Amino acid sequence: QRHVTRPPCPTGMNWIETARHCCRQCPAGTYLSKPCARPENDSTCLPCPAGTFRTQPNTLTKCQACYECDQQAFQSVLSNCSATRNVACGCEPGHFRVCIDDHCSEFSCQKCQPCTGRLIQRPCSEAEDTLCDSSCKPDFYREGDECRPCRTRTLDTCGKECQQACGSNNDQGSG
Amino acid sequence: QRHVTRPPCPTGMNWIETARHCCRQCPAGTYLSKPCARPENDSTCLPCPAGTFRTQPNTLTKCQACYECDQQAFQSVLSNCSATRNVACGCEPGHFRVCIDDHCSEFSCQKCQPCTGRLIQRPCSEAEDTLCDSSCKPDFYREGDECRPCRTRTLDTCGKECQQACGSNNDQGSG
Amino acid sequence: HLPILQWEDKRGLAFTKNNLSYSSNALVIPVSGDYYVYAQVTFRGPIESSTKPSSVTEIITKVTDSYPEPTQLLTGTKTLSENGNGWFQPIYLGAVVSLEVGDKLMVNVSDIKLVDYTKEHKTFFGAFLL
Amino acid sequence: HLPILQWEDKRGLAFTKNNLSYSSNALVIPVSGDYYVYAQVTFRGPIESSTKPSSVTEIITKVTDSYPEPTQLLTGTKTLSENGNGWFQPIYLGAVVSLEVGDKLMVNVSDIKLVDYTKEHKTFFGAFLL
Amino acid sequence: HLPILQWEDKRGLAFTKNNLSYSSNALVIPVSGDYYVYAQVTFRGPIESSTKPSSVTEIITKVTDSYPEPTQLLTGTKTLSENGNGWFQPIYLGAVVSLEVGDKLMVNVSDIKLVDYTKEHKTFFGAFLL
Repeated sequence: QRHVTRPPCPTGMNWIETARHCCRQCPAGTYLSKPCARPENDSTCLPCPAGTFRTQPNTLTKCQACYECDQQAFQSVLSNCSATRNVACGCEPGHFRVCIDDHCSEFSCQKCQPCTGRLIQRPCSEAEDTLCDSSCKPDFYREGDECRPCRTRTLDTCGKECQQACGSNNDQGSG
Repeated sequence: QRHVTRPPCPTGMNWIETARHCCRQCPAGTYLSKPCARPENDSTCLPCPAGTFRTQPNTLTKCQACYECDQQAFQSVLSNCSATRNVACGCEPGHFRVCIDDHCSEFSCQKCQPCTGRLIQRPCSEAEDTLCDSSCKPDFYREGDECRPCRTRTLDTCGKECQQACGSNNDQGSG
Repeated sequence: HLPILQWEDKRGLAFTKNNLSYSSNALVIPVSGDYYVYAQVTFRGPIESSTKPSSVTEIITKVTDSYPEPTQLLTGTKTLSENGNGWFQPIYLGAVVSLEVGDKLMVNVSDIKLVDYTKEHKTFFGAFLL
Repeated sequence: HLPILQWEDKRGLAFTKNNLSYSSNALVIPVSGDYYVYAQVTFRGPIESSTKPSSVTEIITKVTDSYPEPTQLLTGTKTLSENGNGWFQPIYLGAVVSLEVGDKLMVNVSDIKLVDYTKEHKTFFGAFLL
Repeated sequence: HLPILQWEDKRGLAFTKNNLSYSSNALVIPVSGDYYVYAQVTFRGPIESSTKPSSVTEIITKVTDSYPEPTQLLTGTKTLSENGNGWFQPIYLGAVVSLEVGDKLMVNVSDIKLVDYTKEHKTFFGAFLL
């Protein structure tokens, strides 16, 4: 099979192997249903069927299938798939994005941490988890890496730090 | 195609299906470029191209591709690939071999442990990690499973064991 | 039986040819012979339901008029050891099987909710006559 | 060398055709040409022997009269991170290789005791001429 | 886009035939038709760079003159849970795709430094016309 190098097509046109000549590209959002009979004529372009898209001018015989957002993994649709654009997915409220690879082509949505008993330094966003204050809010005392409300303290659980935070006045304690 | 059982070839010769007779084997480091016209004639043998090898006499039409040492995983070349021998890989200095399977056909190279503050019972080798003495060196005290220099001890970190090892004489301590 | 996966057979990369057709979740065999049958399912988690699965399974099965029960042709089972948050686990299966005209090929999975259906190039299923 | 798996070549889904025959643990190539060769081995544990393997390996090898040593054609090696009790790990391999009449194809594994031989659709081996 | 793997196409087990040629990191399609395209990449670690990857990805992509962007044909993504020292993770992909003469097939990976390039039977790539 003689491997003939194809003559380059003028801009806006692509070589069509079956027709063995150049044809005008179909605009984004459409695909090549029938190649032009001659380079001067128009190609027959049809709109991408529902659920498919083409972002660029092309001479492909099919459109690309839209991705879907992973609703079961807390993803939400930022923008629907259109004839010229793939679907865009984000995270449901109360979740933030955890990239699976450094290109973030895959990501999972994780629950934002609640910062119980702490002040919020930076609220949860699409890209990052909530940043909690390291110290406990007033009327809360620290136990391990948790902040507990003073009212739940008992005589034997209320160590040095707890007394400092909640005051040693026992009648306030539920103990 | 009548499946004829092939007559065994004399030693040093192999059956050549395309020629339908036996031919002399090509020596190690070469491959069979053209089979002998008749069993008595010589086969045409060519040397293995760079990057390939044959360790044994053969009548194969290609040589085997050399392996490569995994430089990114701390492997080093013990001996380069030659026409008659595959590359041999070991571990870079300061690393030892961890076999991935019990035939050690795959292995990774792991950093030798430094035995800080301990005497070395057996130095790190290609096959085994350094074996550290269980007790600490003089002028070192134990803390958890680490050995710390006496000079870094402070009043409150220097427990019973530390005082035994470093002496209780405070002026030596940095505290 | 394990739940059966549904497939897109027209849009994007999907296509059926040489009379191999797709109907009610199955590839229908048009001509008796030996086929190379293959499928990849990408599983992913976690999903809402709290319980973390200990394993995922993909099975290519055959249903035939000559036998009331499906026949398991190819099976891939993998236990999961990812603890952290997001996990992905692809399972690919492929082999030659002898099929009769009218036989139906389907893909079953241990848990449909764990199947990553979001991108056509991550989960796919096909067959071709040798 | 690594232990060689034995295969069933007649019962159930197993079959040999077009002169591709199975003898002494190997598929024997009847006609020189390019073949798509494939095999899946499902490994599983734990088994009685105490030591937990750190990895499993499957290798499709070729033995030929023209060379005294087997040639490794395809290799799948997976380290195991399952800690708990039962674990499963399938390894699938497949590719086109050039073979000569009389060549023998075999499947080697790192540890025969870890191979799940219980179901024919979990561990299988085959080849077809292009 | 993700880095593209380079391949050996002459030495050892590698070969190209029936006008399927390899140039500038891609298999070039000589004749329009349906091809079974496959690739296995063995990933391994750890490597010098400190960060331990949380996942590895292999993608077979198609580049064509008819469209300015590459099309992802097959994708295998696996999260890693091996903690210890050495780890190995093979990913195999294979399926039938419709290709036009002049189309180019390539293999992209999430991180080239994690690819085990040391043995030809562990990482391979190929295609054949049905």
